[in-house]
Amino acid sequence: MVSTFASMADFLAPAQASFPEGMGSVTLAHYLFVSVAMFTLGLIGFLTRRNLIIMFLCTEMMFQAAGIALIAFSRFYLHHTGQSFVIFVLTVAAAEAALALALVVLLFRGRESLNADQWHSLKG
Amino acid sequence: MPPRLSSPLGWCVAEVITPLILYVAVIIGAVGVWMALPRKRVNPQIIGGLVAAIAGGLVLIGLGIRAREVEGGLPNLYFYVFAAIALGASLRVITHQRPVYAALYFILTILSSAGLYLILAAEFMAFALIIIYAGAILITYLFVIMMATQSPSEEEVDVLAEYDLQAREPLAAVFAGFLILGALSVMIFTGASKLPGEADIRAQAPHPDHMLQLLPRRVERVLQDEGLISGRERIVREARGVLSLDPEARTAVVARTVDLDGDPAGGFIPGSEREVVLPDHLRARNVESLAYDFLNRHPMTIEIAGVVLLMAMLGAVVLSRRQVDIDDERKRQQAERRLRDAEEARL
Amino acid sequence: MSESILHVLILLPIATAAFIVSRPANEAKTVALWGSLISLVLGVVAAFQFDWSNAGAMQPEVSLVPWLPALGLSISVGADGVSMMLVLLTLLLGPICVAASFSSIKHRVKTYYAWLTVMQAAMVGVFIARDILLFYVCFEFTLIPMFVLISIYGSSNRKAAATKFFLYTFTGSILALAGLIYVIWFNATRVPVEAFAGAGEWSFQIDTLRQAAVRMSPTEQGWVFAALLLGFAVKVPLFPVHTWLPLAHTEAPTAGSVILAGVLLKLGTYGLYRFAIPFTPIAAVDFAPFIGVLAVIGIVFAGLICWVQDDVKKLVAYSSVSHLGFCVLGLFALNTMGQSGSVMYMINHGLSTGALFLLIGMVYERYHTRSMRELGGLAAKMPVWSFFMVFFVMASVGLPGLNGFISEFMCLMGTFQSSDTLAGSSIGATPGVLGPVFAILAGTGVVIGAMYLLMMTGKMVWGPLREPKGHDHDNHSELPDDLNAREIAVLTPLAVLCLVLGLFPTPVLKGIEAPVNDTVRWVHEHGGLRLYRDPAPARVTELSPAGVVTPELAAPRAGGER
Amino acid sequence: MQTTTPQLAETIGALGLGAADTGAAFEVATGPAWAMLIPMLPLLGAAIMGVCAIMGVRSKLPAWITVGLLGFSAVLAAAMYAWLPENGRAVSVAWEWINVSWGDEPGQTLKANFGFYIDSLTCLWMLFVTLLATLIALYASEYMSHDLGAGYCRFFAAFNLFVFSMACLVMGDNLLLLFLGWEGVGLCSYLLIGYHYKKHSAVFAAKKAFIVNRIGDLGLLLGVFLTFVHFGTLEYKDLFPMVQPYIEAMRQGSISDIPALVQLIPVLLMIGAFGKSAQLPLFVWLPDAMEGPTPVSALIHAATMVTAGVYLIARMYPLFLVSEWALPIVAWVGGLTALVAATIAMAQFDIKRIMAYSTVSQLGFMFCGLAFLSSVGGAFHVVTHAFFKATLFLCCGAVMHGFAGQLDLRKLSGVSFMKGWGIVGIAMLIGCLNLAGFPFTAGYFSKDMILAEAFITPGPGYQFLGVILLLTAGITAYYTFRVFFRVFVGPKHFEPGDELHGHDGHTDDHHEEHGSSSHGANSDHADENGHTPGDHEPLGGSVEERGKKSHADPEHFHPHAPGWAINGVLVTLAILSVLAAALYFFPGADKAHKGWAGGMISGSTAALVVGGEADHPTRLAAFVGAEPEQGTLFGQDPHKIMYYVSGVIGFVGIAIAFALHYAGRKESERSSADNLLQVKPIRTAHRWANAKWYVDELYDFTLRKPLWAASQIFHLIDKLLIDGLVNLVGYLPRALGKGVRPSQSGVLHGYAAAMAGGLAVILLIVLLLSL
Repeated sequence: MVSTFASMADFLAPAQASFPEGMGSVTLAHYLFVSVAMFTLGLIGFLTRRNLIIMFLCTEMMFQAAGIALIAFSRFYLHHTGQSFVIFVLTVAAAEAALALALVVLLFRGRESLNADQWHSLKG
Repeated sequence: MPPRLSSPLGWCVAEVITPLILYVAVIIGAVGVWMALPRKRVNPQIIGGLVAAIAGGLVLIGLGIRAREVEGGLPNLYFYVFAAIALGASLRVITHQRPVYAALYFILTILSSAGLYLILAAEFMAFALIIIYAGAILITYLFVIMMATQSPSEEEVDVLAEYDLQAREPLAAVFAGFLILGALSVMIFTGASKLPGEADIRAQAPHPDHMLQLLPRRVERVLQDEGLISGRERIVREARGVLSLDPEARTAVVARTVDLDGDPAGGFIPGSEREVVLPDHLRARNVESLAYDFLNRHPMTIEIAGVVLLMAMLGAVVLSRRQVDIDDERKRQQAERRLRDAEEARL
Repeated sequence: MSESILHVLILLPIATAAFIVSRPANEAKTVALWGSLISLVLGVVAAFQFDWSNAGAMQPEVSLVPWLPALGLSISVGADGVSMMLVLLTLLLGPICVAASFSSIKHRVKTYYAWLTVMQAAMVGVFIARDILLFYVCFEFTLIPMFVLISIYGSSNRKAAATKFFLYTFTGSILALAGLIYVIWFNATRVPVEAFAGAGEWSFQIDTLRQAAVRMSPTEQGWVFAALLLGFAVKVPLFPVHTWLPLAHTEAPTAGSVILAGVLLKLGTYGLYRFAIPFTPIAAVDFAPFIGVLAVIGIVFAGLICWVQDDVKKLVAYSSVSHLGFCVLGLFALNTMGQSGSVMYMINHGLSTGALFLLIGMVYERYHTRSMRELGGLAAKMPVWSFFMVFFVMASVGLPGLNGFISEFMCLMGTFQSSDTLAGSSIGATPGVLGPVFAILAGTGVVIGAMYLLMMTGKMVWGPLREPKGHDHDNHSELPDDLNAREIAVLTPLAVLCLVLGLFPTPVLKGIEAPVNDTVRWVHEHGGLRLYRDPAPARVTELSPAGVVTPELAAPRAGGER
Repeated sequence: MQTTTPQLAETIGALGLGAADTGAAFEVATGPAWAMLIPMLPLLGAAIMGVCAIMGVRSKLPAWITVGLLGFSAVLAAAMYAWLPENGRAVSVAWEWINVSWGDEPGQTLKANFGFYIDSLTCLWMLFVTLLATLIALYASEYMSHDLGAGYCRFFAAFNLFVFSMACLVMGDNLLLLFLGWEGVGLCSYLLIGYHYKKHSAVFAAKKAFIVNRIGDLGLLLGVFLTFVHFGTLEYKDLFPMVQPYIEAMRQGSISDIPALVQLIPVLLMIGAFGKSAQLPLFVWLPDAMEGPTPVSALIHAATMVTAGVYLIARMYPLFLVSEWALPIVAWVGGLTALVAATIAMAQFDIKRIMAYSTVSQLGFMFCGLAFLSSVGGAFHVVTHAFFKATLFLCCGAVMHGFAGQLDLRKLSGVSFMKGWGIVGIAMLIGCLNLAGFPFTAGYFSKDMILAEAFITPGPGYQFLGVILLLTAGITAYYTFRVFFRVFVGPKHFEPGDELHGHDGHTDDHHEEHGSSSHGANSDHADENGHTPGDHEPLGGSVEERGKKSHADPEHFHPHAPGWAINGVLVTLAILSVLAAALYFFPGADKAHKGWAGGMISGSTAALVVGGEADHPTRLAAFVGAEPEQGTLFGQDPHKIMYYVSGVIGFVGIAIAFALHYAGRKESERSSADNLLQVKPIRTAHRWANAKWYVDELYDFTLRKPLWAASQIFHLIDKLLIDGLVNLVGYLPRALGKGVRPSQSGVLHGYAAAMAGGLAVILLIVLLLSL
């Protein structure tokens, strides 16, 4: 079972054993670009959408963008810290999601609406 | 990987085309996304989406040309597939008017990112992402969206909450966003050449298979399966339990253990060492090196992560403890009253 | 004089305050009175124990209660002639203030007397502190009781007055603290250990710091002096920073005003005398003309403002600004005559202006107005009050035979004779930086003083009887028309002291003269003034960062050594 | 002016000035202990008065105690004079007053004891001060009888305090004690002028007197400072020996090597003298001081206090001589004051004010006497003037007391012929004769000594000054007898003053404004309740207006003649004024000293220079040798000539007064002088003189109003500028806070947008930098 799994991985990407000459054409810049693009979309989403949950979704997207960049660096620098760091990114994202959603539920129960503009009682 | 500019023609192509393409792509992308954002008026969302996709494609092709120019060889197809899906889905997340669909598109983004992870040979993380992220976090999102989306009364079935229809100050947001994108991507471009070259990476990075020295049981089991070592033979342990195994030459020193049932702790019979060549498929897998790095370098961070999660859990429990059991009718009145107050306040 | 009696002098009022709080409200009055009387008696006992022949030296010789040895913090107390006099003044005003506020304070009696007594401790602490720590703590602590007294027991817009008073003086004293800390730091780091006892380490002792501060370069001394001056000038109210005083006085209750005028203003001048001048003599000499000008402006400016005042308490408040202008002028004359005159001034001003505030308070209790327009000609109705008013007005105008004249004469004389040009030709002059011009201008203050104080007496005491409209004849407050026995008992000691100090000032003068002579000698040696017409000792040469300066002292005159 | 100084120096040299026996002259014996009693007794008296006031004594006890104590101190003064002859100078120290020292060098100790310096000058002054004080106290015991009780005690307490201060001033052995006495008498004059404190004008006059005196005292104080700074001591016994070298330098005629500081000292002391003795610049307070009860005017503002200035100059005479400018200034100020005061006195109608101005004028004479190097003349005039001026004042007081406060000479006539007023009339006549300088009266002799010197002492413009003084003597004679002829002789007529119903209390609240000459204008400090200086028409207004105002019915009012006390005092004073003339002839120790006063002066510091004025001819001889034409007057001995000249002038003055005010005068209201007023120039001159040459208004306009405006401005500056700045510092943080507050809008998107914008900017900056 393990070997079939290994072969699928090889199919998808030549095992790490050999340096990624094969995929030479896709450079680190590509991944970084994807990550930045996703981050920007997340940011725009956060800024434009009024719905609280979608806003939190966009933050999750930003987390995800960071994850891609981390993995890309880990891969191109042959250093696994990037990947382990993604785990921490995930934990933070999970924690944030849990809290944010609890908050959203609370807010929703208070105002029966998810519109972010309704809550500005923290005005200075 | 840093492009090696072999021919002058290559140089001018790389210099002239790609930055230009990049800027054009960024602008087109901005316009596309702006059109794609949800609006009350007839919204050319789809066209926007297409335009954004084109822009994304342009950039990726530009990257490809640049890479090819430098590297030669067909770009790895799968990267582009996954990248396109990821960006497209994430675009839909922010442009879709119905929150549920936004969440679903986000799951698609996560899946495509997992694909990218796989290309980057981070299998464990890819699947972890799918399991934790898509599986757990986004499902909770869906729960909350379902719960929080006002149940439409009978007559208007698919009325959308007013706040979902209209994007908020789209122009400013898009401008700021793509300004950041433009800046970052230019940085990537110019900076990429400054990253350490392949030779430096190779010099620093340990041999990919050095992990094998630390996995005694797995290596010995594979050797036994291949029949290369007899029952009592074990790989000789050097200091602190490191196996005497040479990843470069892919050989290992094996010796017979004193202990009858093969426990290496009891020591080895001197003189019984012999060289064994490792089979080709015996490689350090990603999970093992990741686990080693994860547990060995960041023990403290794990603890903190644990605490963070505990806090989050506690927070969530506390926040959602107050069960205000008021019936829907009064809830709606409450909401209306608050809406009216909000209106007056704003005026 | 043993160290323990000084400790008791600080702790007793605090104990009394605690006792007041514990007792029921109606007993607060008597407890406070007895507490302050006992501390007065103790003060007198201490005065007798004090060795007046050697008044110059701090007594007791060594007094060190280590508190935080690591930081060099210790509580050390000691008093020389000047501090002893000011302590006696404070302790005298204590019972007087308590007795004076029997009839005026009706609500929240316990807090009032508790705070009043605690302030007593703080003020005594300031005068007998021998280390910067105790000095600064007490110096700051006096603000809180005063703030409480004004903000709770004051008249109409007391809140504004109290806050302004507190913030203004507080910011000032922060600057002073900065200056002092710089000196402490300088002593700890820049002065080599073998220079003198206590050099080179973190010590807060005033004597050690004095010797260290003198080694600072003239620019450093300039900055430290500026900081100390600003800090203490706010408290003195020197001219430009005086605007808090009239406000605080008009709003403070009678006893508050008496304490404020009697003792709190003296903290500033005492600070200048004890810290600003000895610590940075070169800067003191350089700044003296500037401060002289400020003092003279203060005298004339505040005097003329008094003349156009309608509110009698504001008038007396501005007169304090004008009077303390003399005091500062005397201090910066940098000669024995001037400085002992200014110390005498601190005592005399405390007595006469304190009495004036008491008198105004007594009228306020009866007529509830301070405006000279509504009220006047009280001689007909209140002859005893009028006698005291005329007596104390004459004391503060500086009529010879009463105490005001002695100090005013000595300050002006000190200013007149302190000029290098004169010192060259005339034997009576001393080296210094002020001179006849300052004395003449300040002298006009004497005439202006007569003008506004007689204007006030002319309106309040003489002339036909004018009573405020609302005042019905059977005056509702239980106080009799003229002064009752308690009020007379409060005023008589002050009156007797004014007369005695006016006719027999020698014991006090001799007590003050020894410490003042030492300070003046110290300033002249280190400040570059030619002392007693010797060849000018070279100015303390520039302190090279590493090295220490050995000030070439001209051998003090053989005869001059006392 | 420069030319005269060598002459001045040479004259001093010629007079054999400067004590040849420098050493012996200054050693000071220790005085008798009882000498201290002279000032201490009045102080004790003041204390007793205080006790009486507390005990509420309503009898005349305070008066008798005062008379007793002052009488005893007068006896002691006489004993002191008797004790004096054999050892010249003595100091007796009561206790150590101020002692500040900062070294053992000569100039490094300021010592001022409560010590008493006894020499002939002190005795001269103390004799007439204590004597007059006792007599006037006796007089006051009756005069003040109508407000027994608190007022009485207060009056006599101040009275005693005054005598104590005067004693300290005169007997003090150092300048500081002199200054104590100086301000002490100022205080007592403040208390006594303001005795009728219910009257605004009295309170206002008291304040004015004190403040004008204070200005003078400031000059004196600065003089004291300069003396100490230069000489290093304030005590006479050390001070005068140190002045001797300068006198020697003066004798050698080398003015230049006397340091300027020393020459400045007398100028400063002079300011104090002018303030106290009401000379020209600072004389405005004396006429207003008449608000006080008459005994006060008599004692303080006629006889004793005002002579303090003369005493100061006499005591500090050595200093005055060494200064090139001091004596000429004194001469000219004295002369001008005499003239101005005399002209004003001519035009007044209130007899007490006339006497006040005459005092100012006579003081001018005394100052001239001192300035003309005849301190003997000055001192003798002080003594004689004290007695006859006291008599005149007390007579006016008796008239005022008897006629219910009536002082207007147009309302009274023929008083001495009324029953019981004979003694007052005779005393008044004797006083007037003395004042006018009628031949062979005391005033005549003392004034002559001064006038004669005017013409023979070299000094800047002294001759012209002599002429001015002669003119003033004539005017003095005129106005003195104008009073006598208008009030005391002529047809009997009287109208009650406005204090008619005042008998039940010296002043009661609704005492209507006297409206007399107290114009309310004043030199420095107008009273705040608006005495507009516009009231110029002659006081009192017409008869009808007066009649209407006085409520009492004029018919059945009958003046009550003075009692035994007043008459007794008047008789004694009249006799003393006559006897004073004898003093001129009373042979002193030796004939050379020009009578008793000369003897007294020659023994004191004042004479240290004038000594050797042996007999008249030798001095003249000395002169003849030097500058023959300038030394004589019309070729003969100046004194002999002056006898005749001043006698003639006296007669002329009296004759004019007689012609204008007595001959053919039917009723008290009009006199032949009034028809003179029709002539335009005389009328305007009369109006100006009556209004005191508008000096009060001048001071008010030039000093008081600008000072008041400046104070208001200062008050504003203090309130707005300085306080404003402080409040501004308080306001700044709040304003800043208000500005920043809107940025916290509470809307989530706002914050997100801000973050995004910030990120974009940072990235751009990094990008631009990295290019």
